[in-house]
Amino acid sequence: MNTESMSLQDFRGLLQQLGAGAPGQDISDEERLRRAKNMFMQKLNGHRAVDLDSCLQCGMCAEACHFYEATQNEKYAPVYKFRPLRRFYRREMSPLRWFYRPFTRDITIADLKEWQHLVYDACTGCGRCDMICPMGIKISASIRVMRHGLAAAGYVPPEMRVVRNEQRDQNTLFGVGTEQLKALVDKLGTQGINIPLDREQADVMLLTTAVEVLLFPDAFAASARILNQAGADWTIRSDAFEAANVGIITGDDQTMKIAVRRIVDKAKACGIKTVLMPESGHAYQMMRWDAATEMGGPLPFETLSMPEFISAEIKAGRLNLNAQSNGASVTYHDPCRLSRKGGVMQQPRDVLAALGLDVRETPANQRENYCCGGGCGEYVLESADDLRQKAFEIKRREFEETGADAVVTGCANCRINLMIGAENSGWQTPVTSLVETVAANLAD
Amino acid sequence: MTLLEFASGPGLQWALWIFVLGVVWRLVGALFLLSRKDLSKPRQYNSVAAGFGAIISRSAPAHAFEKRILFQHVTGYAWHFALFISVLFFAPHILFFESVLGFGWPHLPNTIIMVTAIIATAFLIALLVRRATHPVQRFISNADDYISIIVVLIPLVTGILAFAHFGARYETLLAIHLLSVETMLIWFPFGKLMHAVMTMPARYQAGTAFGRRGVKA
Amino acid sequence: MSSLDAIPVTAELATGNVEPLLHEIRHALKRLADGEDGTVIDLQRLPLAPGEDERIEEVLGQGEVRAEINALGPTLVQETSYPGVWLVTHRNTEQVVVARFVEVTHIPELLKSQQADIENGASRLENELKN
Amino acid sequence: MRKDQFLGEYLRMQGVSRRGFLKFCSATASMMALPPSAVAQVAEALATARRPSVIWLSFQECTGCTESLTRSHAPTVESLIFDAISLDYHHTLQAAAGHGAEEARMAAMEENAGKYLLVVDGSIPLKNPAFSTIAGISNLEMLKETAANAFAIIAVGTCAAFGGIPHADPNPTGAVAVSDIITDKPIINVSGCPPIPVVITGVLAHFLTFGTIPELDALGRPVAYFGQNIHDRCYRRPFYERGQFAETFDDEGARKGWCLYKLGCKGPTTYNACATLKWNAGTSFPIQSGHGCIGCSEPDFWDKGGFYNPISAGMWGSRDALVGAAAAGAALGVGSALAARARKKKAMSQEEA
Repeated sequence: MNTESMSLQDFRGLLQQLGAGAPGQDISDEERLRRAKNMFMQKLNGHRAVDLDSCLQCGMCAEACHFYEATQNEKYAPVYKFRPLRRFYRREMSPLRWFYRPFTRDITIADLKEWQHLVYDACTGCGRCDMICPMGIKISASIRVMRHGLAAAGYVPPEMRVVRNEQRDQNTLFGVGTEQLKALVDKLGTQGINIPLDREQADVMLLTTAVEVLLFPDAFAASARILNQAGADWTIRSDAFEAANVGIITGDDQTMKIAVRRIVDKAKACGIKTVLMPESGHAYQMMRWDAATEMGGPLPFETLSMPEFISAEIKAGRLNLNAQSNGASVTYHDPCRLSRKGGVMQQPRDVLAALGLDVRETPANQRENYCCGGGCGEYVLESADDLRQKAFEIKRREFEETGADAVVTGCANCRINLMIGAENSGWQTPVTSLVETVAANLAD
Repeated sequence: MTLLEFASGPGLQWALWIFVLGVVWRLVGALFLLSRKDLSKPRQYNSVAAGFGAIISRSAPAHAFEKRILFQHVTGYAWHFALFISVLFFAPHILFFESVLGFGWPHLPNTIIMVTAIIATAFLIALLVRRATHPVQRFISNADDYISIIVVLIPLVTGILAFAHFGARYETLLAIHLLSVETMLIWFPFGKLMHAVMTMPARYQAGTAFGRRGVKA
Repeated sequence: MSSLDAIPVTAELATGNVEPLLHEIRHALKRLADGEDGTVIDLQRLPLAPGEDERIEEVLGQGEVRAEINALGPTLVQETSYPGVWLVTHRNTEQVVVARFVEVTHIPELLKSQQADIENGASRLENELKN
Repeated sequence: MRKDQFLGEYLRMQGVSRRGFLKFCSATASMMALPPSAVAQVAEALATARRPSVIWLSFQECTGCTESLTRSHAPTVESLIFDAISLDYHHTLQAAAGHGAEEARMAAMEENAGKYLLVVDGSIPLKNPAFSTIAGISNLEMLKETAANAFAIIAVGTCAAFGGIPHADPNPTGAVAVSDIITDKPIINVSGCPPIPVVITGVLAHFLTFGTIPELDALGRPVAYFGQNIHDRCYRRPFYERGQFAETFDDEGARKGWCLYKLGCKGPTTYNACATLKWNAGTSFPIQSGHGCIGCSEPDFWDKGGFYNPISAGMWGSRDALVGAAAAGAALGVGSALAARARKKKAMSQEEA
């Protein structure tokens, strides 16, 4: 099946236009600095304090970072990416702040400008460094606080700023809103794919993303077909379908909460038992692990990623699959937010194995997998193009080691990024999605 | 009051007071900043097992990282191991601990301690050189990193000299050795030597955070 | 057997000073053989464990000459089994050892009659014969 | 012996042969820790040495030092040294008593002004002059008076050298050392409780031989005897290196003569010649007889944390103080965290406003 969609070329064109539309910001330097510090103060807590106080400065984290490995630029050592936060902590929040203050330089506007590159362009928040740290420090969590501080100070890169404002103010992403989803649902309906749009009550609520609607409608269609065959009582709401959350990506709590609340409120209203996340790593992290805390209480539904859902349905015998016997091989790229940050590592492998595919592992896999190189919205940043391409070479090397026929992943962000990398370097191996692979093998 | 009397009397007392006060202050102060409770529904896990599991598992790097950090990993272990042997199993040290803790334990022959102390010193110097030359380490290092190495290096060197009766009279060397240990104790809570205390809570919290997501920390 | 004797105290000791001392003696003897000056070693300046004194004597052994000087207490001058190596032990009138030397020489100075004593003896003999 | 007589001449008159004299010189050189090659030099110097006057004052002391000296190996070669000096005043040894004794002291001081040696044993009480007097004269007064015209002072024993046991905490008499009072004369500290007799005579022999005072260490002690610590010269040192220690006074290690470090031996910090010269005519010394060195030749040896506490044990204060420090740390930690959290709360409300 091949639903007509925007080409990758066109999508890349769209990304290149993004930054130009960024609104200007009229904030004084003092105010920016005040806001950044204020945000640091809000975000620093016991966990971060223990992390910041236990760092050995051993620099091993650099060895886990794809950007450092690709460039050998010491500035990309993960530990360095939250240096201003550490300085702020030492001066303002540390138990021994009275001692550190005289020896610790205050953060400046120049620091914020410098770190914009380090935490947006040169960090995808993949958390691979978290896995190498001998102290168990969650480096990516501190870098995330850096993004929060910079976002508060108005240092979100222009492309991201545009997309964030769009989600916050218009409830659309890349121009995709209710109408666009409805149009796609209609189109898929003509292809015989029944999508129960906007039901008032259901057990399962499927979410999708603007990127799927625009670029990967097949993935959306695949999810629908899988749900239908599993016989799920499901729906997708045209007023609350967007799983992507630019708030969490940029470090903007206001946008993050607006976007999450839309879904949570709707799920509650519709008596939803399971919110099914599309192939989007950060969206899964948001809904599965962060939403309850951000919303201030446990959620009345469970959140599942597609691999978890499909794996469970296969086990329950509700999915009828044509297991392949031609010995085709694939390698699975673990999206960071699904794997080491989400705990979904075995399920996609089980699913691929159930399809009869020869699943090959890259040398670094699962919790130690290399980042696609453009996660956490980083792929929209033009300023990071070179960096991303260098990091892609690591992925390419890893994939080639496996000799697999195709790369399968469970995150549209990873998929786009790998596709762009492949296109730029003329790499031919196809990059596809897990749900599409499953749907292609559904026995009708 | 001689130097040795100062070093083994009031000097030691003050150093210990500052050490204990500072360590507890910094540890409690950091933990008591508290964090929001994670309200997400955890995967099936045992938080205590996950926490202590990480304390152990983080002692060795994950497979994919092994080769890239081999030097640091090996030297780090060799250095700490040699240091602990030298500190904990040298008969005069045990007598010191016994006087503080009220109990002692068996010691190793001095010749072995001499070897481990020299190994520890050599590795620490190697690590110091690496810090000063490796692009990443040199770039991220600040005064604390160097001070912390130096304040540990000096007790090692003075300890070896005192043992060998080399360079000055024994009681002078012993006093300098004690004073250098006291300097280390005083610096401990302020610098990154604190990692010795923070390792446990840091790894524990990583263990539980990953554990609730069903990921091995 | 008294209670003190019941405590078995063994001396399995070695300061490690015996070997170097014997080598020092060897070197000194070599020099003497080569026609150079003799050497005197003060044994009381060396820390020795109980039994090591005896060990030195044992190694050096007994030679051909053994002389006793009676002046301010007895002094034993003894050639060891290595000619040229002498053991000189000075005791006071209470028989307590006051000094102990290894002399590497042709003949210890003290064995020779001293010029002053010879002169004194000559005059005494003269006086004796006069009377 | 007349005071203007040479020592060599005196000995010859006593029937001592030249050979005997040479033996005496050998023993003296050995006693002075001089190399055997120096015997000729010693012989020459001693032969023409004149008999010095010595005044011996005893203050707050136990007479142990005098006992040590006089009971050593008399009559011996050392006794000749004493024969060779004119001991003009020593209230334990002299025959004269009362006013006669004091007159002898005054006479000797006058006759030998600037040339006599002053030997002192015992410390001097400063709190109250009446704590220790001789013939109604306070120790302080007598010391000042006698030291004024002395050539040099030999402080015999740890009391005279460093204050010793009377000086031990809480020092009820305000006892001080000779060097705390006399600052304008050369003082040779022959410390030890008591000092090794040979060391006392060795210093006298040195003065007799060379007419000078020997080389001294930082504490005013003759380097020849106090230059090395007991530990470095101890025959049990190899056990220390091997880590073989007696744990108690009746265990296997003690029987085997292992190192006494753990039982509080102060050998490593004590400078004296016990390990080589030994005691009781070279028979033994404390470590050899199974007890650790108590460090008696060092200042304040009585107050160094106990004879049976190992040197490396620190005086770390009380457990309570450490618990107190921990409690204070916890309080400060909670306080600083509370303050930080209050600021954090303020920051949050600011943002909402």
